[in-house]
Amino acid sequence: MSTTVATGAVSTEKATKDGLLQRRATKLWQAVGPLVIFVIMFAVVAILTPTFIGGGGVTIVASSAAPILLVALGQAFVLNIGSIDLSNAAITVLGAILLAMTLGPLGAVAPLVVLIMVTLFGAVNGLIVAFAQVPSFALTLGTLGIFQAAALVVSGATTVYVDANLDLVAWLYTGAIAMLPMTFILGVVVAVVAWLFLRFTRPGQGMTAVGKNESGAIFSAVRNRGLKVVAYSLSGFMAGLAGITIIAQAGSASPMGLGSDLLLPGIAAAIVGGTSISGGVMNPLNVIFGALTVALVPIATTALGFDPSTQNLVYGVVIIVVVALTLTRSRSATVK
Amino acid sequence: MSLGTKAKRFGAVAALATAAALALSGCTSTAGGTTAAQPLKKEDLVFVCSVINTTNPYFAANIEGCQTLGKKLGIPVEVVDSNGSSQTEISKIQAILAKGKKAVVFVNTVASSDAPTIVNAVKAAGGFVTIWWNKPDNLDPAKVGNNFVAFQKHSGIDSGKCTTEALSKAIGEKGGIIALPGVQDSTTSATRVAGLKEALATQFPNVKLLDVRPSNWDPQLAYKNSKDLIAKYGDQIKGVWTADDGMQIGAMQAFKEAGLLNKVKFVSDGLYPPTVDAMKAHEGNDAIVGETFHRGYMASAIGLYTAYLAAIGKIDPSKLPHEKRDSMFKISCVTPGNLDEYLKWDNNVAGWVDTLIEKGPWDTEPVPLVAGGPEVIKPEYK
Amino acid sequence: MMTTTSSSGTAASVTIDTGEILTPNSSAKRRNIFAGIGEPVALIGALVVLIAIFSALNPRFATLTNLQNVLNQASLPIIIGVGATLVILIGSIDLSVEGVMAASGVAFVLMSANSRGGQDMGIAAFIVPVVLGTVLGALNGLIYTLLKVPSFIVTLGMWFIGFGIATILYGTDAYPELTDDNLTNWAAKINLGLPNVFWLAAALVVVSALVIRFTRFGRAALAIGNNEDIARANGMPVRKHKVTIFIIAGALSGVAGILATMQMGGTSNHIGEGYLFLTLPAVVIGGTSLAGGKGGVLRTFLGVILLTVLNNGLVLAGVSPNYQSALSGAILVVAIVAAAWSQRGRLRIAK
Amino acid sequence: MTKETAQATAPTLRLTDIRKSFGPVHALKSISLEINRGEVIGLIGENGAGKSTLLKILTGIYQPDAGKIEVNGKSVKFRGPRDSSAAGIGVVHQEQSLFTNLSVAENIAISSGTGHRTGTRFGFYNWGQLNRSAAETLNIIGSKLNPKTRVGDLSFVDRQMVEIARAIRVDAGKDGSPLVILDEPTSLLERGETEVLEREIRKLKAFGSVIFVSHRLDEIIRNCDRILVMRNGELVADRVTSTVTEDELFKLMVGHASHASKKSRTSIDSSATPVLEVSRLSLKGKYSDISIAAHAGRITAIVGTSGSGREELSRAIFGAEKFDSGSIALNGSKVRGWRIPKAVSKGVGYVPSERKVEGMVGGYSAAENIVLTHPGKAAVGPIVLPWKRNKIAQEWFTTLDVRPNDIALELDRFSGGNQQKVVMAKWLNDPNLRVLVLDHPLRGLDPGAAETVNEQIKKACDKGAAVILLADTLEEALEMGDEILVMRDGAVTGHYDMNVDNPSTLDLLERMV
Repeated sequence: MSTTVATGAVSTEKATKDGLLQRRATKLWQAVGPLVIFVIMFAVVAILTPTFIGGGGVTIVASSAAPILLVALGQAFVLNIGSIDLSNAAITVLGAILLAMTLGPLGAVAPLVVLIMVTLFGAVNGLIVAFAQVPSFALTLGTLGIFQAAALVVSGATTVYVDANLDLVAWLYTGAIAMLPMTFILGVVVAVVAWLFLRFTRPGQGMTAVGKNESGAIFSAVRNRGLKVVAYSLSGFMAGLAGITIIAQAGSASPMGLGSDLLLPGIAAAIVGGTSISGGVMNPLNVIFGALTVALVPIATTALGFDPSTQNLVYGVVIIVVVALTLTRSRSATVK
Repeated sequence: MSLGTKAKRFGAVAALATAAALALSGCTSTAGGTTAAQPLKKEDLVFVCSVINTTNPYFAANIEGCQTLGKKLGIPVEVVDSNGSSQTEISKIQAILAKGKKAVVFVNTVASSDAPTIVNAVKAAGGFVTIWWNKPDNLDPAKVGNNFVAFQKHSGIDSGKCTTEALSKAIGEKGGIIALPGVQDSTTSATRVAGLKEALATQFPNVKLLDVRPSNWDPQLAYKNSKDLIAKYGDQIKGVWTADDGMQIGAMQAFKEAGLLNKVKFVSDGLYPPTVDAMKAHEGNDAIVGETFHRGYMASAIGLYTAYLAAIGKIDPSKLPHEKRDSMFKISCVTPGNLDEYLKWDNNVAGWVDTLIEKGPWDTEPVPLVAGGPEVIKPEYK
Repeated sequence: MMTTTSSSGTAASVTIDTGEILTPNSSAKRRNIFAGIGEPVALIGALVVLIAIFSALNPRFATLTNLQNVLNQASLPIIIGVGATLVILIGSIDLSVEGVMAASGVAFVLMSANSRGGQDMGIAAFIVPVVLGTVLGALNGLIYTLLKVPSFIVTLGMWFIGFGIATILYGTDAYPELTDDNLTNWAAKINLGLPNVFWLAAALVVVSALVIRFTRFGRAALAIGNNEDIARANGMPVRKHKVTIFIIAGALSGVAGILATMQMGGTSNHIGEGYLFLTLPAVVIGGTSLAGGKGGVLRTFLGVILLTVLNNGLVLAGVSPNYQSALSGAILVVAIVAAAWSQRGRLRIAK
Repeated sequence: MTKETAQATAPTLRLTDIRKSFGPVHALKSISLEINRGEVIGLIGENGAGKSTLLKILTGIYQPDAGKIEVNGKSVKFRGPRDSSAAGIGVVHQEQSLFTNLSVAENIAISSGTGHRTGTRFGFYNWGQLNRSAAETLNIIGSKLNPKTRVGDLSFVDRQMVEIARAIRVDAGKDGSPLVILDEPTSLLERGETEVLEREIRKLKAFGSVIFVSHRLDEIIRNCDRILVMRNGELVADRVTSTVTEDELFKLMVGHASHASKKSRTSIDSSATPVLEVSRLSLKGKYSDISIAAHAGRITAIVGTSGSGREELSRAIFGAEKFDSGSIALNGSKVRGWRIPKAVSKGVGYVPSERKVEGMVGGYSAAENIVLTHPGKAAVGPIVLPWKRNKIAQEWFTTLDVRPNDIALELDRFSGGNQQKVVMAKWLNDPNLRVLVLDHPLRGLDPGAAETVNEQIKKACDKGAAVILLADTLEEALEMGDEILVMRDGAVTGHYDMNVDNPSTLDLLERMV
């Protein structure tokens, strides 16, 4: 009898060891997968089109990734609590329009005012989701329509130009550190702060807990409703930052112009960056590479000289393949 | 269109009164450098042809024009499909710029606000760009420098006037019409609508504009809106004005289904192949009574050729008169009667491009330069 | 070898007549019989109110012509909504609708008699695009179930893939128009008082409602949406059902692509634009739960009609187009908040 | 004829040398057994002994690496659950496995074969036939449930009836005898409800065989003809029930003797204010006029059937559910706006019965779970200090002997008993713990883990907390409680101070029903 027990113990120990190795490998891939995939893709482009890097390829990818990154970070916060925000790109456009209108008269206060407003827009989403307990997909689909209409009405359905003080934000697009435009640096800074917030603060940990198991979180005294409002407010805030980068880039905004198409790239970037669409898994640092990858694909297909008619096809395939590669799969979870 | 009106809507009234006054001078100070760069060599050049999508007949013609010119001049052509997205447009253009060859760029911008970014990127890469249709009013090629060779367009107001005249006359200068503009924040659509309103106000007081339903350049939406408007107005609708032929396709389909195609007249802008076919077939008792003539291949070829001339040093943009930097090209009014004389170019794009190369970008029939911009919409027709 | 089945050895020390405990207990939990039809009733109520308001605002609203018009416009979203509802019933989502519509629409027009010339392939012109939709739907389902990639992202990718296929098929030639008037007129042609395309949509709704109600497959879909793990543990072919549902959704998108092309008399790869964000709110307003397991195609039918009536009524009432999306959005918000309001609770989870 | 005879004499189930490994772990090492028609077999073993692996092989979820399965004398291979149910093996799962959005009849039919009798011919539903045949099946087990009722609207015990009906229905299309596996069916049931279930087991013997898996040895002895004991993936004993005692079985299971803890009851210090004072608390339709005074260091056990209102009451004390009238006071001061966060900040803790859903955040590591609610030194204000967190978690792991000893492992991956230890640690990490509400804390735990959890409950008492315990069994209540409240239909029907009174289980039951 004792021998059986002994072998049993040994085999269990070995099993945990093997399991541990496998778990470490999975965790490592989770940690670096999005980075590796981006680097490989970028390397392929750089090798096949050597002039690309010299021609400022890095800057181009980073500057187109910047607004995507900002909305993706906000989206990731919402995904992390197990919800979704379909209205964030509409908030970006509305924020950009508001900034274009106020930058002249209000000067340096304008970005602040706009950021407060968009944060409140996000908070409204969050309050309804948290307190009316409605499915976020449907709710934000509804508020998406409302924000779009607001953008049309506020702008008078036309392009709004910044009439003065553009310099206050323009440096974000024109300025650069080590080939990386300030808009992108801003996104990275936000991502790092978000990472610290998620990993090292109780509200951050609470949000992830809500995403992993909301009931369990509630019974552990995590303030799930408040955290949902915070997550949506952050989504609104970051959408507003994206709006600022748009003004920095273009000096004007319009309801159907720059920023209006950020919703899907934002979601794709968050997910390619390893964020789980069902909640509870988010690494803001990986979202950086998610955004870079999503921004890189159309640039890469162009740089590599793909026929324009094939570029949509390639984009679709790449998104699916990359997500399939970086996805965190737990054996038991139901995939929806 | 003035900043003051917009500001009022937003509510900050008082503070903006002064700001509005400053509006025109407040443009960003991108150095108006006129430093004559070294002329570029032909073999270093690449043509970039950026369109909003590749399947709309107008954009398809844009591409055809770019490719024909590229072939004539022996310069490779890269096509950028923006897919309706400003961000995609900008990053794809930048990707081509990054590949190192000096780019000669024609851009049909997705939104006006894309223009500054594209212009700056091309300038930074040492390329030359001509923008078509949409740019911010305060983005002046002369202030940007030689790399922003020109902004070019056909007059939207003229287009609106020409089609409205045809429509009003066809319905006997009285009765109701409906209008289907394009995307609401598009200046192209807005100027065409302004032309429509101006013509009605000044020439046809008895023609009543029943309803205006923006249809986003989308045939499906135009179809739906038309169906709803038919339900609303029934046979009060004598004429249909659309801002482009894509929407006209949808509108005509709706009227056809309602059995009204024979009783209603249509006008639009662009003279797309389906429109040509419909006119030739006298569809619906000659339902289409007016169109404007301008061609995608002409626009792109003129745009690229202008930029090309600047690139190889044949012209010095800084020395060009204002109307050649901010240009409006002729738009012609086409009716079923004079249709054929305009269609002759379509069968001989290469021949037309030869004429362009021979006569230069500003003097080629049927689209010679007629005026300088910017095109200003009078507030009452907004 | 056989053990006797005498129960004397296991006689319980305490015998209780539990029947009396259980009965009140189970009836206490029995739900109000009105709860089940609450939402459709509210929907129909809202529809009646809207119709009353719009009729008052414009007498032309409540006419047969406008009814035909509304039903004609509602038909495509209904057809797409049937597929979307099935997919949502199993707890997944299909975003690929517009891409699939584009691919099938372009394939259809190029295989029919059209202005670009080419060959009229007759019946094949209908079959091939639907097969194309089926294949894309099958890819959705297979990638989703085999690689465990969330349906949201698979179908997002497939949206672009379908659109890409359409772009490639379209090529660079002129806009292709259908040259056969029988095709272009078919959808809106009135038969028995209503447009053909509506009869088709209605037939699909009825068939799919019957499938959900009366077939093992339909019930399994509800079961999977309720709890996939249990379905699997019960030996249900979960993967097969899921793939089948995505195939149906793909095929229906394919059909919708053909119909949209017929309605327009021609097509480009933008034929599906706007349909997704029209249909999804309709499904949700109808009361189908995005979490899966609850809802149905009849509800979606009502949801589509409600939104179509709203948009139509706003045009007829002359409301500025600037406010149109806000009103649809606000109605969606009000609808879901109203639906969820009574169920709020400290411990309730809504995602 | 001969074939039939052969089938009649062959055992319902025969396993020969079944083996199953997961990587290097031998979950099952050569299992051989026979189950005859009409037999009720008890299957016991500690968590991880291999019971669930064996059951998963029998239900087709796992395929054995080696060995032979014979059903009614015929060798079979199960590629999936479908094959197993086709062979007549039905299972009543530990955690209920019904579709709440479907009707009773559908749930019963869902795993049975297709055919006229089941009302699901050619993939189509014949609702009339489906409902009739479900009613018949329900009738066999003596249930009067309406087959058209939506399962989501049923009470727990009624759902269990549906599960049993479904399990015996696997064989509805044939004449063979079904084998019904009851996988800890009683662990979530109240005592009265268990009686109903035991009655059903006896009925099943008339036409089929039963494998009854349970942690409750008394139930096993009461209901089974023969008992199989598993340990470390092996069958270590096969005993006829009449020849064994509970003690013997316990030894066979755990391999060492049990230590029944004899203890002295904590008495009330009558001068002290009760830590928790519930006064005349009422919730319409659930309970009314409940008053409890819980003192520091004492365990108040509440017993009652599932309709008694004790669950709702316990959740009200934790702030998870509302109450209509009455009040709750902590240390003499009445509370207001009673919600979970507030209750927790005042030192109330709650171990829910649905551990995986409510008790923990499974995707988080054990360490994160432990400090999620009361970080103690692991957080300075809102800032979390991971190294301190890990230190605290490691201390708890050592104290509670949590296995595997890996604080970074997701809590999902621990066994039920070890998860419950972590859940306990989450509340015990509160230095100011005043009230600990425990809803079935031992549910689904093997005896070893149960012992550890009980020790921690007592430790909480020693630190001055008042414990409210909703015990699994009356015996557990009697053993642990310093005070026992009996509830029936939302009212307190009995109150015993265990220092003074010595009620028997029968006394308690009398007041429960």
